[in-house]
Amino acid sequence: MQLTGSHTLAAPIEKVWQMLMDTDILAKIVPGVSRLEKTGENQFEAISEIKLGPVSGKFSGGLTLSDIIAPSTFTLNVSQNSKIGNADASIKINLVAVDAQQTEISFDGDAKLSGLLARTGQRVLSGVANTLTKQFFSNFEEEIAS
Amino acid sequence: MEIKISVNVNGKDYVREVEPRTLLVHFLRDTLRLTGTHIGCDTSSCGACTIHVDGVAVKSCTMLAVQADGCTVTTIEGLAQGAELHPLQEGFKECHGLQCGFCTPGMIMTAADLLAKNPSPSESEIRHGLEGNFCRCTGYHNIVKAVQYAAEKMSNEVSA
Amino acid sequence: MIPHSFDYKRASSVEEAIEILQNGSYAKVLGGGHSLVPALKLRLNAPDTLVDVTRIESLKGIGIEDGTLVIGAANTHHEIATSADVQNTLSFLAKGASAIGDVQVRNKGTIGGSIAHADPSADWPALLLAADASIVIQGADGTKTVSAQDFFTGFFSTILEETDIITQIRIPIPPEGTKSTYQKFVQPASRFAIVGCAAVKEPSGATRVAFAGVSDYAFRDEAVESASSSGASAEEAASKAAEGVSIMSDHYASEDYRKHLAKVYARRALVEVS
Amino acid sequence: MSNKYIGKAVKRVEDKRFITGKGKYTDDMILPGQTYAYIIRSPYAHAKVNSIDISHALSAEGVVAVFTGDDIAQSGINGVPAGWQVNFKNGDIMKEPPHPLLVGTGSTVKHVGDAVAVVIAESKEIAADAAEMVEIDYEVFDAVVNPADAVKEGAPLVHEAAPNNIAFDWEIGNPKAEVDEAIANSHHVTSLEFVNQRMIPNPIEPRSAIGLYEPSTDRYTLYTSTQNPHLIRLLMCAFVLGIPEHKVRVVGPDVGGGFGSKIFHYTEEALVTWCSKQIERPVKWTSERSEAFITDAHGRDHVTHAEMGFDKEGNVTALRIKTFANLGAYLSTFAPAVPTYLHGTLLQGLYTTPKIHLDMTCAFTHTNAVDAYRGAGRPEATYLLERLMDLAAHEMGIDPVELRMKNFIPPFDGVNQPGYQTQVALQYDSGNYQEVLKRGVAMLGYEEFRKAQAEAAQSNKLLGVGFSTYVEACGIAPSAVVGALGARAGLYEVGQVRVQPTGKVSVYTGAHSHGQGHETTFAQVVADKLGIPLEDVEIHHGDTETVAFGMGTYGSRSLAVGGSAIVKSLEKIIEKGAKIAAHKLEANVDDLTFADGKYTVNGTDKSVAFGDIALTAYIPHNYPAGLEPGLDFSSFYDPANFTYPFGCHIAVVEVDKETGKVSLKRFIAVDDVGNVINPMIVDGQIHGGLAQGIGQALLEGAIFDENGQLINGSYMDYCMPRADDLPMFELDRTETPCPHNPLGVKGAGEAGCIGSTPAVVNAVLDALWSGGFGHVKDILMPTTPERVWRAMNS
Repeated sequence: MQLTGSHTLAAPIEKVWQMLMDTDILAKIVPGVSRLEKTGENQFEAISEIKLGPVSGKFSGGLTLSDIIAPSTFTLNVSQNSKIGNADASIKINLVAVDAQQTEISFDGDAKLSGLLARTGQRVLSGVANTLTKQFFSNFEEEIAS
Repeated sequence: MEIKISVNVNGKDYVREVEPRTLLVHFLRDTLRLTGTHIGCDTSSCGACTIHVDGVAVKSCTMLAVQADGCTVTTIEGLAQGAELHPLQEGFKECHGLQCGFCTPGMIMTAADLLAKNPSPSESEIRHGLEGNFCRCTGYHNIVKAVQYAAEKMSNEVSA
Repeated sequence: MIPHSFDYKRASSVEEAIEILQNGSYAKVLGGGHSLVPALKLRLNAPDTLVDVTRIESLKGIGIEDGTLVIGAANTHHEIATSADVQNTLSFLAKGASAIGDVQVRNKGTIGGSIAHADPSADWPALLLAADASIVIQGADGTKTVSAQDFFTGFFSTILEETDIITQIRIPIPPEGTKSTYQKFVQPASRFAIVGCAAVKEPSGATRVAFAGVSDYAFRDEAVESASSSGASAEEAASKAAEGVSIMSDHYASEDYRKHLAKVYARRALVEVS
Repeated sequence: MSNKYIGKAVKRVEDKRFITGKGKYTDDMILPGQTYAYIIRSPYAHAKVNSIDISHALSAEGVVAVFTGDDIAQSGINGVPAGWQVNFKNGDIMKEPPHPLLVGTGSTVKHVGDAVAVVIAESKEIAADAAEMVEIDYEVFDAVVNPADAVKEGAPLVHEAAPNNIAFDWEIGNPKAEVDEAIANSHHVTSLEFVNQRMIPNPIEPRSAIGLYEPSTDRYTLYTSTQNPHLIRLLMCAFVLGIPEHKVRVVGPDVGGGFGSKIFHYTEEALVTWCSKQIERPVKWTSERSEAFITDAHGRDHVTHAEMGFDKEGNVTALRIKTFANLGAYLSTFAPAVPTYLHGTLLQGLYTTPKIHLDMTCAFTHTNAVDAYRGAGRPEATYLLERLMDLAAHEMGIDPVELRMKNFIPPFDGVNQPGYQTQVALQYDSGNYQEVLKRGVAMLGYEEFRKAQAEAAQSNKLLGVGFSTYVEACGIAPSAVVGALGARAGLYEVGQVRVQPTGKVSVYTGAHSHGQGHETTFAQVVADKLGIPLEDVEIHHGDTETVAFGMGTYGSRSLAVGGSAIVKSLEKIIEKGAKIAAHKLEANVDDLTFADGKYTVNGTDKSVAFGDIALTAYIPHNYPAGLEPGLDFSSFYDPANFTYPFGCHIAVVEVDKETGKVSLKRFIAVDDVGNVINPMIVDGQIHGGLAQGIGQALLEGAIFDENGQLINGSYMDYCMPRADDLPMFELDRTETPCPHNPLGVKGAGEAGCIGSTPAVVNAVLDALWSGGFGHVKDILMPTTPERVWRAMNS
């Protein structure tokens, strides 16, 4: 499942970067994540709950940040397991300052699904990706506004 | 927690305790041991489990047994009138409308619903009417003929 | 395929159903079950309680009230497809209903269940959008009526709260001479719409066009509508279809092919109603 | 012999139970004390099992046992074996890494669905719930799914023991250099790169198996949905569990379709048998459909580059092929034979091609095992030849019918003219290829069609016609031949005829119907041969306890091989009966004629009925001296050759120019399956084969993503033909008898699936050509609307 998107946020690049590096905020803006606990340097244990139409599943697993170059880029690695299948995603996130008050955030990655999710979910997968993307940005915007 | 249901199946009343999650098809097959209703898929796609609930064709794999409480159910075992086959059963045999026989009960029950709604369907209406049932053996050719055979026979019976 | 364990409650009134929904820790409404039960079997979902609303008499009944076609939320696709009231007033809804799934699904699946589920490829959302329908919702705080436009909010998403029950679908009967159609390009395995295009054209020329299967959720295509309403040819109006929306893709139909199909089906629908 | 039944459309005797819901399929059975198995399967295509924690599941109420691969390994159980051995070109033995029943800790799973643990419980609900409590930690690796990619340097390795993922390479035909030269010297060369996509057989009955161990007798019974009970017993006892065969009974009850996928010995069969011994209770496992998608053996999956050379006149000069065949993660029972002996040997087709060479590489990938699926190797050969033939005709501006006629092998009946020796090992028995094509073209109304097509070309609905002619090798097969080819079993068949004292007849056959109607067809043969009513004959099959031995049903072999075995026994019955009759009639055996159910002294009206002979055989009070009582014979029939059915298939399609959607308007099939015992059943077999072949052309095909996930693993996504996807079929037949078996029959089960696929694809391409889109070559199957649309808009 391809995960790509970009969006311009009304905040300076440093602020956007700080928010992304803040575990509590990250937990709020990554769709579905309900808990994020630090287990090591840039390593977290994550619990998420995805409710999308007919599907409602609890996932758990790890989340790590790598290739961190402040304040412009890092890679988010997510590995989430559940009884209905697992999701492993590696997403490269880039920040570019549009101007002093605006930052363009873009990401590009791929999520590997396995199990029943991969086998039976294809019909709606692009919708899932789209929806998660939208949620991510709208969560981010809310967080900036708050 | 189990729930008590009463169902009339093929003319006989049954009162049983079932788990809410028990699918109607499992209730029929495992509890009542009416194994003519088959399971061919997980996604309500194949139609092998088709039965009639209160006179219309439904997929018994997509219904909970508790939902059938108080209902009248007919399965393939209850279609014939005693020793006399239903015209569709006869049609399937006469026209070689079955090979391995696994989809056959569901196919016949769906066709019965079709003929109840449309006693003289065209070929394309028959094909459309059977779109919820997979047959992997016959290529549907003789199934269409079997339904035509039954339609003809039933209309003769009505006019006679 | 065995679902997780759950509790089953059969409600005899909408109020009772709402009460159960309020008390259950994670309760789901069970209508025809044709979206929910497969998900339960595959263990893609595991509610604690199911509230069966299909025997609530007030949720059933198709009729005409003061120029409005009223359909109960628990009416099945088959009942709607074969209703004389529907066929005589808004025939495309009957046609659309008869294109859903297969016979067995139509015998059991309900309109309320379908729109609550809001599958992006389901037929009812597009049909109701094009029909300019309203949806009556009863919840803990009382009853409200919302337009189909406001009802569908996203991918498998509606404005329904977890304790809400859809009770009725209300559709204004259009003026004499209105033409309507539903054109569907099906995925041969699931029989869901790759593209479903519902179109209604009133004698005034006012046109409503809605799509199923194309985007994250059913939508009215305003560009096509305004072009057609202002007299553009079917070809010309259809060429504007599905622009500016995110388009779904899967192994059967990619994004650009789906977009192309949306235009083809918009044209076919508009030709039908011209 | 009277012909009261043979050749007649006798209604099937087995239908009564199926139409009334009284069929008995494996999952219909509940044995006393039965437990339920839930198999936990890998969600990953390639991963190491780091650890398995079964403690929570084991302590759940109602759980009887939980086993892992470690338990299996500790009891010294081998994996399931392949039934064929094919060697590398250089003579090395094929790589046959073990296929364990459960993958143990520290080992790697090799496809999504590979089994890791089994939970056994008092109910299927408990088993499913407890399965969720088993915690398995995997380390995930990259996977490879395409056979041509798998053999490249650096591809993820499926088995350490198979470098470059090559199971074996193989070649057949004329020396490569001769073929290269012939291609180089050709006037025209048509070349084609294509994929014969992976198909999922999808019988509507999912597989099911019940293992029953009885400690009191130390005996095992396995009920399983199989096409092949005796072979399952042999493989499971001798190669997997190491238990003596005489202690094991395998029963294949009613089987809900197979299409090849239920020939093979699957791990679950051995697993439930082993588990039942451990817990001393019956253990049932029934596949769920989503489980079937990732555990049943799939079919086809070739990546091919083929070239066909022609001279100036359009005569084929040479055929050169390079194919990569996907065998999946493990070698399934028949798998090595499918892309080789059942494929390479059919590349002569119906043509006089003087030089042929196939270079085959068979690869392991991180996918389900691939094995025989209806036609097995022959559909791939036919697709290759017939796509090339139609494309070449278009390229050279020759009519596709004319080009085929020009290159057909001349008619030969195998009696007055010898069989036809191909360049690829086989000798065809008899054939008249011109006749089937001629008839098909007449049924089509070719000239009128081309006129209609020209008119349609101006519209949005293009018309196309596609031709396909085929010859297949059925009735597998002579044991000596298949043994030389690497089969690890004989391929004879067993037929026992037991005449009861009252003259009623019980027949035991090693063939095993899963929809083919053996109970009717075989009874027709027996009734006619003995001159008795059909109702007096009962056919028994599918139980190793009652049937002496058997090789099962596949490869369109039941009547040609199994029927012939019965005929051999009938001949022995009649011969022995004659001795008894001669004694009773006080005549010489040589003076007797057996016809219409009685022995008559030639030239007299003195006769004795078959029923009287039967009674005398069992109450031998007045009986020939030295003759054993009883009338019961068993025969092992080993055929002299394969049989070679052939035919012509013609598809007419309509292509929506705007959407690319293909509608099949007509399908004409003229098949020659040799003599026909029951035309109704033969037609039914053809119909079913056509639907599957058409399904491959238009709708079906497994799609794996690069991680080895099957992404269309449900009926919501895997498209199979439904009733409204198909037209009524137009069938005709010719009957060219098989010269070497007693019934003259050739086999009908796979014909429809072999000829139809290229006919449909050729028709789609013909439609595109008529619409001005040129000679489209590289369209993939299935020809989905989007693919056709892209072909028109690229």
